[in-house]
Amino acid sequence: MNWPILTVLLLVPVAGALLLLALPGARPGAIRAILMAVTAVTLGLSCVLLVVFLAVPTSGTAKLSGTANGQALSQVHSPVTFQFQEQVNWLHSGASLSQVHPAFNEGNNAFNQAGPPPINFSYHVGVDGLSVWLIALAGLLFLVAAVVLSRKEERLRSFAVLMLLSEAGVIGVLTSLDLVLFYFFWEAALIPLYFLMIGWGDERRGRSALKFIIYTVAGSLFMLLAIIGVYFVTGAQTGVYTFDVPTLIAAQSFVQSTHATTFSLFGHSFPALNPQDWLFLAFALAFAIKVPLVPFHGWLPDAYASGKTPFLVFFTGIVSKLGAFGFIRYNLTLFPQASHLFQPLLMGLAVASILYGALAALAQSDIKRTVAYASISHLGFVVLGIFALNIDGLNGAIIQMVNHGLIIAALFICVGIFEARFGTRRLRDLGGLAKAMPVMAGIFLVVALAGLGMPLMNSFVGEFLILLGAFQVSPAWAVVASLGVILAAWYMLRLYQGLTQGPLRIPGGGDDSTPAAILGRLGRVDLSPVEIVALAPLVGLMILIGVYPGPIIRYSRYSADQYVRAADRSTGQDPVLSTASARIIRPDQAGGKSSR
Amino acid sequence: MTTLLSLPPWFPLHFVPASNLVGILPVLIVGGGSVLVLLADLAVPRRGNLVLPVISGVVVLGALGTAVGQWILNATNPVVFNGAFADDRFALFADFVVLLTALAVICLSPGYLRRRGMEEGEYYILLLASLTGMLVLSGATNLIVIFLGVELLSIPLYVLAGFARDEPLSQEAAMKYLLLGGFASGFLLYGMALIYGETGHTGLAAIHQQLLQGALSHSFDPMLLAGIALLSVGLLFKVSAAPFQWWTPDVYQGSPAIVTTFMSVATKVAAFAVFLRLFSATLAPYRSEWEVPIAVVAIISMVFGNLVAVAQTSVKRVLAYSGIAQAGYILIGVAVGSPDGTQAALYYLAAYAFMNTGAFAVLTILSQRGEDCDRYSQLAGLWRRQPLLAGLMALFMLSLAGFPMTVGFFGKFFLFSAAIHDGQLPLAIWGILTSAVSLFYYLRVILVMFTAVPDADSDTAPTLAGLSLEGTAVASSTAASVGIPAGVVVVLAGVGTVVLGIFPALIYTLLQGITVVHG
Amino acid sequence: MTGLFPGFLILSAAMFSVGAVGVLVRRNPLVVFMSIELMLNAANLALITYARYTHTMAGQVFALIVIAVAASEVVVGLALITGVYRSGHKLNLDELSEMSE
Amino acid sequence: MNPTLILVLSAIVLGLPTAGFAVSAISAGRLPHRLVAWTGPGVILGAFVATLIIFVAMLQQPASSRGITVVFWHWLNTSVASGHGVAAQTGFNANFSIRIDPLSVLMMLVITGIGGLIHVYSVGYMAEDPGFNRFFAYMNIFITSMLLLVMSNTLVFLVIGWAMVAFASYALIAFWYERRSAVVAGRKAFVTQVIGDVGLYLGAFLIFLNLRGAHGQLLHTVNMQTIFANVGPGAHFHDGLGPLGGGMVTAIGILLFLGAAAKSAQWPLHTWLPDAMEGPTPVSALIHAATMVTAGVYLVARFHPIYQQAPVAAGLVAFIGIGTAMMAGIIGCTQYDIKRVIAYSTMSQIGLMIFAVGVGAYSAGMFQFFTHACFKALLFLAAGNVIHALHDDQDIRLMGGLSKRMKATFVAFTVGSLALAGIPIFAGFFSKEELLGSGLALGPAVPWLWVVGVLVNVLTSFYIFRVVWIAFRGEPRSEHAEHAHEAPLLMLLPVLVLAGLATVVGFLNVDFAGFAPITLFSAFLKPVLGVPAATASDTAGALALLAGFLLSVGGIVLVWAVYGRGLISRELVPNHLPWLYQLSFRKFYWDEIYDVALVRPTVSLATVIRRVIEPEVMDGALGGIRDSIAALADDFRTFQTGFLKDYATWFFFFAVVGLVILGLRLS
Repeated sequence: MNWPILTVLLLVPVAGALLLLALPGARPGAIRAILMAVTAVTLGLSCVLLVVFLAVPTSGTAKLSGTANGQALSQVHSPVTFQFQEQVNWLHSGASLSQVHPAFNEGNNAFNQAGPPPINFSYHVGVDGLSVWLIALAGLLFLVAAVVLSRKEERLRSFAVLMLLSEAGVIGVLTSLDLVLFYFFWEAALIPLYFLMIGWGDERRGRSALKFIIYTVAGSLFMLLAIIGVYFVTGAQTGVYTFDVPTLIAAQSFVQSTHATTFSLFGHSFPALNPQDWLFLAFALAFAIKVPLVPFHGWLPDAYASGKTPFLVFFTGIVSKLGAFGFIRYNLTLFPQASHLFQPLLMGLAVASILYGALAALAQSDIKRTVAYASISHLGFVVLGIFALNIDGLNGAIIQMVNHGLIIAALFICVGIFEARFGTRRLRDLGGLAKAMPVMAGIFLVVALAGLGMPLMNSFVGEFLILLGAFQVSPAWAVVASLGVILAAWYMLRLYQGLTQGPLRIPGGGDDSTPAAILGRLGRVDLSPVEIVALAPLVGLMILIGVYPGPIIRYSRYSADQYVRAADRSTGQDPVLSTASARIIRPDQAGGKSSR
Repeated sequence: MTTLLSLPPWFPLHFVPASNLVGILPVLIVGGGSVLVLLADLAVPRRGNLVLPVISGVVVLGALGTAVGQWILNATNPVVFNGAFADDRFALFADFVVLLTALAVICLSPGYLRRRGMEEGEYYILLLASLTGMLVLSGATNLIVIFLGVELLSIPLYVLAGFARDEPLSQEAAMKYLLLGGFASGFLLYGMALIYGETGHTGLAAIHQQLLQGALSHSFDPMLLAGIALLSVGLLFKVSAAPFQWWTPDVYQGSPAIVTTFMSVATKVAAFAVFLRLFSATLAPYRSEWEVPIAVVAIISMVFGNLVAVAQTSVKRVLAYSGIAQAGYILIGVAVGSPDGTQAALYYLAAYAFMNTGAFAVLTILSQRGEDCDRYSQLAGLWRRQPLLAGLMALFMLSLAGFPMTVGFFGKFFLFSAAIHDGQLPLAIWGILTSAVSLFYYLRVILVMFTAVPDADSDTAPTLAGLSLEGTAVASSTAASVGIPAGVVVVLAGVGTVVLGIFPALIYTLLQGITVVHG
Repeated sequence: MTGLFPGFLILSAAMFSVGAVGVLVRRNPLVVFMSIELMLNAANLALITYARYTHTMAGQVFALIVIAVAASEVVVGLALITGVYRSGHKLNLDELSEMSE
Repeated sequence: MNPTLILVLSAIVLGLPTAGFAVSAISAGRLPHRLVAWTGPGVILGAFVATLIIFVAMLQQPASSRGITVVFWHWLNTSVASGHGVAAQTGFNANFSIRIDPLSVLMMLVITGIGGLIHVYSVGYMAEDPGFNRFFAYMNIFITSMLLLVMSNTLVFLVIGWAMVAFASYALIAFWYERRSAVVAGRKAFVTQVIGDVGLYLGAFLIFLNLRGAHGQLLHTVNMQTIFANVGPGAHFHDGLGPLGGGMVTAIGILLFLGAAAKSAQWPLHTWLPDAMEGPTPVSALIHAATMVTAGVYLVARFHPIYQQAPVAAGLVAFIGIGTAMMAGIIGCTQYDIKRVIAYSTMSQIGLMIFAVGVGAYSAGMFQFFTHACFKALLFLAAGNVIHALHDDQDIRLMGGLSKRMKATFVAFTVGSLALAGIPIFAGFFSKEELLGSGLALGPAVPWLWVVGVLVNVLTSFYIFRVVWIAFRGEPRSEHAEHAHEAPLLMLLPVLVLAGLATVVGFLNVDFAGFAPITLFSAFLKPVLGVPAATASDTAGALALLAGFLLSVGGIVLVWAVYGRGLISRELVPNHLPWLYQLSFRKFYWDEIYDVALVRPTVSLATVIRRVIEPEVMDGALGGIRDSIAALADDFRTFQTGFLKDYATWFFFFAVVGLVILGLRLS
């Protein structure tokens, strides 16, 4: 790949946005066409990326690059490898404001400070088996959102522009390999999202948007401190002052992280947290809010309930994955020991999210809120898989991120259609709609089944692997998490059946409430061709991935393995050698294939 | 150089070495420009023409050009007048910011003054006079010059604050500013007196040497410390850091918006310039003594400014409290005391100039006869009326809140980075906590613009002619044009906010070679 | 002279304090303004005292400049106060409190 | 056997019903009913034919080589190969592979054969229903799922089939979705099934993570053949061999049985089955007689290598089986809904099978499954004819006198009842005899478990002949019963075929002591299931035979005495043992118990979360922060009084404070 595909991928939506801005007189149809074309091109590019992506990294042992002061570091292998890397210097302060006054340099050590380490950050992008799928998912979901976006939407052009900017931001987050760049996109992506939230949606949207922003930014700001902290802590210990992610990951092998002191509480003695642990927690907070994990989920139900469907398609589908992505990309690799130290905490929060989300979904009367809480429950599984810290769990988490993106987008399209058709989100007001919209009922059934983890559909694969991974760490957590699967069946069926089954019921049923009369009044309310087109790829992929998840895993497994190894490092160990406890492969037993 | 600029023998200042005059060339140009405008004001008809602003603009541009020239020449010994004034890159950087702000204000002025019905020639004279004070202040390396600069800066501003003569609020603002400013000057001066008394010098370099000796022997002179404290109080007043910020909200609110624009940005930059010079260089030996108090003031400013801003109903007051909070952030850079802290503070000042000028510029554009744009309701539904203006205002709010893609982000990034590197984690933590709080009011402005329904009577607000995003339908007949210069100013501020937000190196590299001298 | 040195300084401090308290307690802007002038002059006194004490000229120069600056401040200040008075306000600072909180 | 042939044939077996479903689903019900009436049953019969070919091909092989595994595709593999400087890492790894052996072929034959008959029947039964296409779509996917379940060679696909069956059964039970009761019943069935699924895959996890090979290495496999090969005597399960002959294997056995219990409606996951009678009657026949509910039996039989290592788990299985059999029998005696009686009968019979496979009589259990599939489908379909004739009345109290109006159906139903009751020459007699004989020989805590099993016989014949008597004898007790007509030929034909089968299939395995043994059935399954560890002695066998037979007849006599002649008052039990009657009538209160113990607490918790925790705690936290920020802001802003004097005072105050602190520091 000789051309900078990732940069192009990043710039296409931006260019699309600028194009739209440059056409003030464009008609809604043209705007929508441009939007679809741009998102389609982005999707196409992400597919190209998938095609040329190497399932097995050519070099699993990319040498540590960068300007390491410690000589040992140049010998170290980076435990995580990235493809299609591009790196351009962004800000480089070779010499800084080194002297304030000659007196400072006159040997008066009392006031003389060592010059600050140069602050360097670069535009460094790359993908691995984790992000390549999420980029593809983003490409798909933005296209679907573009399809779902009605031509009659008010202020269509602004919506389209903001949408494309969101896409660029999301792709930026997924591709960036520099902490500053990452944070840059991470927060910048919030801006178009915020405007989409306040500009379109129900009457409570302003409050929802504020909540979302406050939550997210509050968490992110701590992460910003932690990013700076990583820079200095790593630098102080290894001499490598950098924001470059691969370099930092490699350098973590040499960061001392010992729990020298302990304190006791309730008769137990706990290790006192060292800087690594605090940094881990700061990152984790940002990601836990973004995912969100209970109890950091306060923004989610309102935000999901308020949003417009096209917005929700990508907001719920891909933006919520960024938190989980961050956990994998940053928490596991930059803070290996802390990852293990806090594994029980994170798994506990994940399980809490699974159960809490499921129970809350069970009690909602608002269909969008039901789906919103279901999303919390599903994402709990993802985090559970991540912090199983083994390849099964991590692969499960990766595939489940993709799955959840497909499912939640489709679910919101479905409930959005119900809301649009009947003007209500109250479950109680609706019922028996399979009679009026059989196609909708059928597709919604498939989506709901995928949502509840139906085998041979996509999310089963993820949940199975995640639970398997979690089971290896803690059977108890896995068993408790399994309750979430049971509850999922319950709340999903409650939603599905409440809407489509039972006696036909629509709001303001009028005097004559016989089904025939209602049907007559409703006229044609079943899915329109556009809606079918939007849902078809999602539904198709749900089934395809469930039946044959192999391809996704084929790309993700090496990366998952690398992340596990990165997290398994302990101080001073070469990441490559630190897998002594790895399970030994036996090719003859590897498959289920043995015929006679 | 010297021969080129050697003065004719009849020139009354021939005893002054020409190189000295070159060193203060921007000051001379602006000060002279002020006099020129004074004369021109007598010569041209009073109202409704652009002669005065054009002259002022040319003057400022000239000063800017001179400053750029000085930057490029990069004098090896950038000290003039026997160490009383420095034209080092530090001062020049501050000059750039101040001059650019002044230029923006001058561009915004004609339209604003016309709409508000106060087209008086004195305005430009006072503006340039105050600007002269700022330029003096940024390069001052002698206590006397500092005092001179402070007063030269302040006195015209007292008048400008009350420039809307028939508006009670403006009069009130002027009165408060005058009396409180004088009061603070007393402290400042007394502090200077004490410092002078204890060191026997008014030159910063000499004072520094004295402090150095005292610090090396670990004996801190109490009277000197008291002097430093009083001096700091006086300067903290000028930068509107809490708990010495009292004048800020009332004066910002009461003054005409255009004056507030100038006051909030340029004053703060100039005052911080001298603040940074004093603390990062002159007073560095006493760092152990002032580090904590400054940090405490920084925290109080961040907390007070951001908290109280939440409860405001006046947009100008919101920006005033925001200014208090921003002063707190910049003080982080001072409190850190390290070179990267200074660098970060300077970066933030530049960033602040862009975003705050932009924000106030939008308010001036929206101001109408009899009343500034100050209530939230006047911003309501701005997006539907003037998408571009609303978008830019939102951009400035986001930048003040520190979002990436805007210059405010890297400002905070560098500040927090300096704080963490220096081990001042609490400062950084207070910084982010209060940043989170600030979202409440910055986003409220955005929310009002983008969702609320506009007032019936606010449709008469002028539009950005020819710059409207959603076509020209919004340019109703009642709306007066704000004129091209004003539009260009806000757009440029917006562009600067974004471009510098994406390419921080544009400013950062400027800062890298900077040295701070004091005589 | 040396013997009187602390005395002048104490006088200066006392003047400063009287001026400051004047600002705090008086309501008439003119009186407040006079108090501020008193504070400045207290500083002047200190400057000149120190100049004598340290045998440097800077303090005396400083004091001269302060006098000049204070004069210009008075000009501007009185003009402003007059303006306020003309615009219908009584000369009572407590009435200038339309903006608050 | 030729692997390619088997691959193609099993692809056809699985593919035909899937295609039937897919066509119906994608066409969104727009196909003409006439077409679906052919394709719906056609694909199943096609699959049956393919299965028959497999069966024939298998019979041509020697008994020892009748098992074959074919791989469809690699499902997923998270393992990482070595190289690139890293060691290999084994992760989860599964293929979509199929096991064809006598056990699975038997299941496939029953599923496609009996299923095919039921499909044919459905064409008649559902002819008038507007959801005709949808019905056949669901039926087809059900068959696919069931086939997948029995054919899968990997644990994962077993789980997949397992859960797909649950879905299909849900869809069929809630087929008449406008009826609230059907919707609720469907949901109940589904959620119960998911509980079982969870048990199943937790068991799968344990196997995957702990099974060791011959050299003590962890195998990490979900390939069932590999598992069975390594789990036998002397197997190296993980070192956690606790008490009771291996805690790990016991846990696996129990977890797997959780799945089996959900599918087979065994206590404690049995409550869904009676409610599931909300579905159309062919659904009941398909799901609750012939296929789905027997999946649990299949599972235990299939996993017998594990249960053989886990006597505690196996004992638990047997115990629960017999207990459920007894309980369901008792409940069946007092129900009035014709389908519910048959449903409880199913539960009871399945309990017996579970008992059999629990004690190790796998072949006997499977034989009972086989005969039961025939006669229970027969009973359901015959009952379906009745219901159809009575315009969906299911209460036997509203029937009566049907024997005259629906002669063929009456005969068929009676044949089914006789088979069920275990009257000689009918299929149930042979299978039940063998089952009880094995139970007697193998049962761990013998006599009394066996005694209970035999006692179930009397209940069985009582409740089923009670239905025969009330529904078919006497005078019509309702308008509909008065005007009942025999079912159309399309519905009668499958019933009659099944009646024939119910009469003859018992002779496939005649194994009582002293008589000429015909062991076609058990010999066929022997390669998979092996031979029982013990057989009953001749005397014991004869005793069992006699006891079973006498008790069955006793039941019939009892019905005759109560309902026919009135020798015993019908009110005897209600009057004298009211608690027993209520217990039976209220189905042992399990629904109520679960409602109070599980459903309500969950719903209450959910409601608390929604009404209290979310608004008060979660939102409250943010709201609290926001409010305190606002309050602080309000407090702080009051400092800014607007009075210049105050400002100066504060300024002065803080300056002085600064100086004072400075002074304190220095002193």
